[in-house]
Amino acid sequence: MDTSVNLAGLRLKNPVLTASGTFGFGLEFEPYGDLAVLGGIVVKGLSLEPRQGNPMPRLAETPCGMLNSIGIQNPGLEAFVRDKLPRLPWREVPVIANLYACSLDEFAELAGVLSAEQGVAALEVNVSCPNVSRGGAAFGQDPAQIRAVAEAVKARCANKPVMVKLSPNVTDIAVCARAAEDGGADALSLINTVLGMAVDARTRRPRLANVVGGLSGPAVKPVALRCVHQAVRAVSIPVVGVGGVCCAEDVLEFILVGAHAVQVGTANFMRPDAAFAIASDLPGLMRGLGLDGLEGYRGSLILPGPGRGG
Amino acid sequence: MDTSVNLAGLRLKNPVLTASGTFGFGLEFEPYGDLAVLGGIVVKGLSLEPRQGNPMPRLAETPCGMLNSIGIQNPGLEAFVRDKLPRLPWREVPVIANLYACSLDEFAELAGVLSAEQGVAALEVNVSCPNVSRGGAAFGQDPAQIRAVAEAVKARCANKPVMVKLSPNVTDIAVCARAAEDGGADALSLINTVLGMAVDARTRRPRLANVVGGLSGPAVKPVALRCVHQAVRAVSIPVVGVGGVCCAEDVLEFILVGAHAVQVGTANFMRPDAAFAIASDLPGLMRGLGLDGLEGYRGSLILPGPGRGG
Amino acid sequence: MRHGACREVKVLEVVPLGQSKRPGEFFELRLELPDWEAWRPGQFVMLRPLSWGLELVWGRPFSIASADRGVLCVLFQALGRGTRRLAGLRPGDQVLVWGPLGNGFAVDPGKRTLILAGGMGLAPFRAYVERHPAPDLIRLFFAHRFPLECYPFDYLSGLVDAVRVEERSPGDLALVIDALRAEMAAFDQRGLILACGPTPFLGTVRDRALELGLAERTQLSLEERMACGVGACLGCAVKDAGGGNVQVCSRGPVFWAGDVQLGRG
Amino acid sequence: MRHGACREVKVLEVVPLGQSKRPGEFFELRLELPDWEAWRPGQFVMLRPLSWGLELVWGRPFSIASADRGVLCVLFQALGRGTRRLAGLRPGDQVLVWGPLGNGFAVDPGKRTLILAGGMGLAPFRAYVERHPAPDLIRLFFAHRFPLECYPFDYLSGLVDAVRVEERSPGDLALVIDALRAEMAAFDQRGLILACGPTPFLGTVRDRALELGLAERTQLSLEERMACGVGACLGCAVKDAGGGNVQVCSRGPVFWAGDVQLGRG
Ligand SMILES: Cc1cc2nc3c(=O)[nH]c(=O)nc-3n(C[C@H](O)[C@H](O)[C@H](O)COP(=O)(O)OP(=O)(O)OC[C@H]3O[C@@H](n4cnc5c(N)ncnc54)[C@H](O)[C@@H]3O)c2cc1C
Ligand SMILES: Cc1cc2nc3c(=O)[nH]c(=O)nc-3n(C[C@H](O)[C@H](O)[C@H](O)COP(=O)(O)OP(=O)(O)OC[C@H]3O[C@@H](n4cnc5c(N)ncnc54)[C@H](O)[C@@H]3O)c2cc1C
Ligand SMILES: Cc1cc2nc3c(=O)[nH]c(=O)nc-3n(C[C@H](O)[C@H](O)[C@H](O)COP(=O)(O)O)c2cc1C
Ligand SMILES: Cc1cc2nc3c(=O)[nH]c(=O)nc-3n(C[C@H](O)[C@H](O)[C@H](O)COP(=O)(O)O)c2cc1C
Ligand code: FES
Ligand code: FES
Repeated sequence: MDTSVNLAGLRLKNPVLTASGTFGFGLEFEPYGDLAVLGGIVVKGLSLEPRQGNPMPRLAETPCGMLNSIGIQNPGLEAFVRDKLPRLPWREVPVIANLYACSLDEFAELAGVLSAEQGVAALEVNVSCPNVSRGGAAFGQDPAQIRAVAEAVKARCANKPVMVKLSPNVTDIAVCARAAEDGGADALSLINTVLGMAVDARTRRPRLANVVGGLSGPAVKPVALRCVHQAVRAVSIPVVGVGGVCCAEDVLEFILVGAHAVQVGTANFMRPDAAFAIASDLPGLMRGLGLDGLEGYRGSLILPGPGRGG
Repeated sequence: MDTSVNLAGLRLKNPVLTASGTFGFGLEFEPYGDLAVLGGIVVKGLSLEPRQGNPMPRLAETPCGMLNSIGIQNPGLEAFVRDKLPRLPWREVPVIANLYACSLDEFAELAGVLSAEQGVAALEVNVSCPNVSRGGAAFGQDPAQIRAVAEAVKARCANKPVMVKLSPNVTDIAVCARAAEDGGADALSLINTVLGMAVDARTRRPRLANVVGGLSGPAVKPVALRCVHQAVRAVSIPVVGVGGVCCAEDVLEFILVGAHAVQVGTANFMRPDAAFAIASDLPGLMRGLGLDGLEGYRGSLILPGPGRGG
Repeated sequence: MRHGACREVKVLEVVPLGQSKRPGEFFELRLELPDWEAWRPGQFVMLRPLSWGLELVWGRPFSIASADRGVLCVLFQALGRGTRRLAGLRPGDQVLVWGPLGNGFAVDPGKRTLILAGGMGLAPFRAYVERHPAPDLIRLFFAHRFPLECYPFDYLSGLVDAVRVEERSPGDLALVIDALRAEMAAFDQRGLILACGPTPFLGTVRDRALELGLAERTQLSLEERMACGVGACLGCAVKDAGGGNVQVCSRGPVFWAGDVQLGRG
Repeated sequence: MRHGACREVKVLEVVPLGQSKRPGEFFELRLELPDWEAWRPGQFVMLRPLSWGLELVWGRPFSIASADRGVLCVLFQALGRGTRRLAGLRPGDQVLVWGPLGNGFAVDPGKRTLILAGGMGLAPFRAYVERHPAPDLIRLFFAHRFPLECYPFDYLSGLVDAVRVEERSPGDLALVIDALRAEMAAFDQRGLILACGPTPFLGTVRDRALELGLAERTQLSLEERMACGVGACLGCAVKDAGGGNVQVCSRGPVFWAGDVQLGRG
């Protein structure tokens, strides 16, 4: 069974990556599976300086999902390169660094350092800093900013694929997808979390100290599938599907609508061996469906004829 | 216990309305409860002419939610006024007509006829026709169009409250809320469904013939609460919360973030007596929380001080 | 039945059927009977166990297989998320039941009645036969793919004149269709024909009824995906003769063969 | 324990505790013991019954109350959505267990050990006392709000020198605090103090430990909302002495009193 995927030049043994912020630095999950069976590991978002993130509480459970407002708590670029990366089995499994910054210069600096690291196979750029564009709209919601970030990162990372991670909290995801492509992104990943909120009717308080947070998990899978469907039609670079992936069948659903690979996020909390199990269940499921590879299956969604629309 | 609410001049005995498209014309639910115990009934979307809606299948179940692409199947304005309205107990429970059209003129015409009907207590305007604005963005995603629709409807309906129902599929719901207010809306209701999609990995087909559809149910409640939170801060007209309301506690959550009332949608499918049960559970829950009315509770969400923000 | 049709009842028993042949697939679910005033064979119920929480948002529709002496029975095949969880219910578990829903089959006690059932489409006819004033006038034709133990056929063949065809391989389908067509041709033109089964099965019945001029004596019980079961969501629409949409749940599930179109679009 | 720490095990028994006083609230859950290589009292497990499907996405953390002879026990109070469903589990139901997680309490077999437990905070000390090489050196102080039958206090008081204070009304809180402070003041300065209970209870212990210069001999077992339990989601952070965030699940749940700040912000 051939589960391998070529993601913008990056060879993955299978399409099952882990989603940033849900798999730590990979090392936390070593007791639960062999990291080398994964298609790739996207590590927690990294900023130039260490960040404490938002105040507690910053998690809430919701029906078939969860909200988080962690706020990119991370040890910073230097500590990652010094303490985490060397301990990861990056020769056996591609490690993708997730970049978080609030200015083009910071993004460029992060990209310069990380792309020079042998252990980093690709970069994923998280464009959702809420306070970079003074005008009001957040970074990842403004196509011009998305394009500018892609350009800034790509300028410092010619040697490795750059993946831009898009927010679903926009009127038109296709416009954002094209902006990233125009900026030189080699791939897209989507979706990041859906903006949501939860409150406690008794204490009269928001369940997150930050009031709003990002919704993830099975609840958002329909939104993610729709966004991927729209994005693959808008661009010619590969797309990685993220949002609610919990089992091997979910992987195939994203590939069916046109994704090259997927990322497993919240499912890692449902059981810490989720990503490993999904990667190992995939070949059997493919066999059951009579597939011998993913190439022919990708994007093979049968759309109704024009007569049936609207 | 005083559960009554004044919604833009409309007196509701309690804040529990039913959501358009999920409660038929009310009559379907008479075997399951006394319609008169409800705060109000929002009936299925009405267009000038009868509509068949979209091709089948047009429903799919998703984790803690569902997708629909019904496409406003309805018997048309005339049949509603002739066959449905007279059979509804509109003297005992406010009946709110939900308007659907694809041009300003059609909206105005619907508003003119419906606002003249004694049995119609208020209008709710559904601004999500996907093909009205030639430019590409759908109706409900373009603030200028939202404002224009509100103006067109309000011009023909001076005597009764007009509520504009907003789509969550936008970058900035506050801008849309203000557009509706600027256009003269007396109230807002939100959210309509979240754009989503589901596919069958085996048959390789979308689960909806229309490919994409609207996500509703408990899965979207966090999105709805967030949108209501943002909208109440953006406007001074009352807001009705819609999305995932399943129990009396959910009602209070929406009121806590600032809603005047709520609509019960998908929960009516989870059990046909849901709306009645929610309305009848509310006073007991309020008592349990030491409330004697909703006025003081509404919008009393305790937000963290500025020192704690992001 | 105002204010009376949605009830939480207890599971009395989940009885596996045909386990030696198809383990874990066919079941008889026995529930406390809600305080119904009346019901008709061919009507159905929506079932939603309380243990589903918020995850599965819709009830699931099942034909009433019997409703008697305090017990409501449905027969089901565990196929998907919902039915597999139904199979795991245990005595005492709470299930929400709304119904009886839909219209039910016509009954003409003085005439011959031909029942055409495919697979689990046999379920409503258990009730139909038990309630019929003159079962000796009924002939039952049953087509099935799984072992007979999975269905209430043996029981029914003790009550009425019954015949069956087994579809062991896809090639047998032609035999089933031929037998079905022959049954209908041989049938007393003044009686009733009642059919329930998979959509292609019903399509064959409908075509044959039109061919033989029996459309006004032939009823089809349809299946569609359902969310509400009460006519409100408009999710279960089929095309009527004029091309308009009608809800299977509230306007059916039983239709005269000439009044609906089968197949989607 | 590589590749070995996440297992589906069966429920052996759900034993209600103190039912006559607080019906349906306190339980001992007995599970098949996963194939652990080693564990320490004070460590915890994440539990997620397979029946939760996709609705409740997180496991729930519980202290190991014992893990012996093939049985893993946790003691719990049914408070919210998850714990109420745990109370409804039946023998044979499948539960996902990952663990043992976190660090566990210090053991100093040659010194006196003072245990300070508030409410369900007693649970990990059942394991601690059972595993301790010299239980006669242990003194247990227990503060509780619910009837004694709800907790394993009687059992533990047969093994160690135990004293308790009941908080019957909010006014009793001052009594509890005074008793707690007195226990700590009377304690052998060279021993260990181990505390587990509600955050305000731990706050009192921490303040007193700092006052008495016992912070380096006092351990606190903290509780935070947890999603992953393995240090990855960063949802369970508390502030360390320097104001940095540390994860309770992977760097705790047991901390030296001087190493963490309590209360949020
Ligand atoms: C009026 C009526 C009577 C029925 N009577 C019986 C009966 O007596 N015994 C029996 O075994 N089955 C019966 N069915 C079919 C039964 O409702 C479905 O098998 C069941 O809903 C499948 O649910 P699931 O969650 O296991 O499947 P999934 O595939 O997981 O369900 C997903 C969704 O699709 C719907 N769905 C899937 N298959 C069908 C189907 N064949 N028909 C309608 N909706 C479907 C489900 O309701 C559900 O909402 C009846 C259907 C209808 C409409
Ligand atoms: C290390 C550790 C050990 C624990 N040991 C025990 C034990 O032995 N016995 C016992 O009864 N309880 C114990 N708890 C508390 C127990 O985990 C919570 O009571 C339980 O998670 C509540 O879940 P729920 O779904 O019923 O509550 P809900 O309020 O519905 O839960 C919502 C969310 O909040 C979280 N949450 C709610 N209350 C708490 C709490 N007090 N602590 C942490 N998270 C909470 C839940 O995990 C859940 O994710 C422990 C907690 C931790 C962190
Ligand atoms: C606790 C948590 C932390 C996250 N942190 C990050 C992050 O640092 N950077 C990022 O790009 N996405 C982050 N995400 C978003 C996920 O990578 C993913 O896009 C999202 O959760 C949707 O996928 P899921 O439904 O599979 O979880 C985080 C998500 C969660 C739940
Ligand atoms: C089957 C179905 C049909 C709907 N039809 C309409 C409609 O005709 N007009 C409208 O404004 N909203 C319609 N909606 C949206 C609902 O009124 C409501 O905004 C949405 O479902 C979110 O609420 P919920 O999560 O409580 O269902 C429909 C929703 C569903 C599920
Ligand atoms: S199932 Fe809702 S209208 Fe038929
Ligand atoms: S629970 Fe996830 S880091 Fe502690």
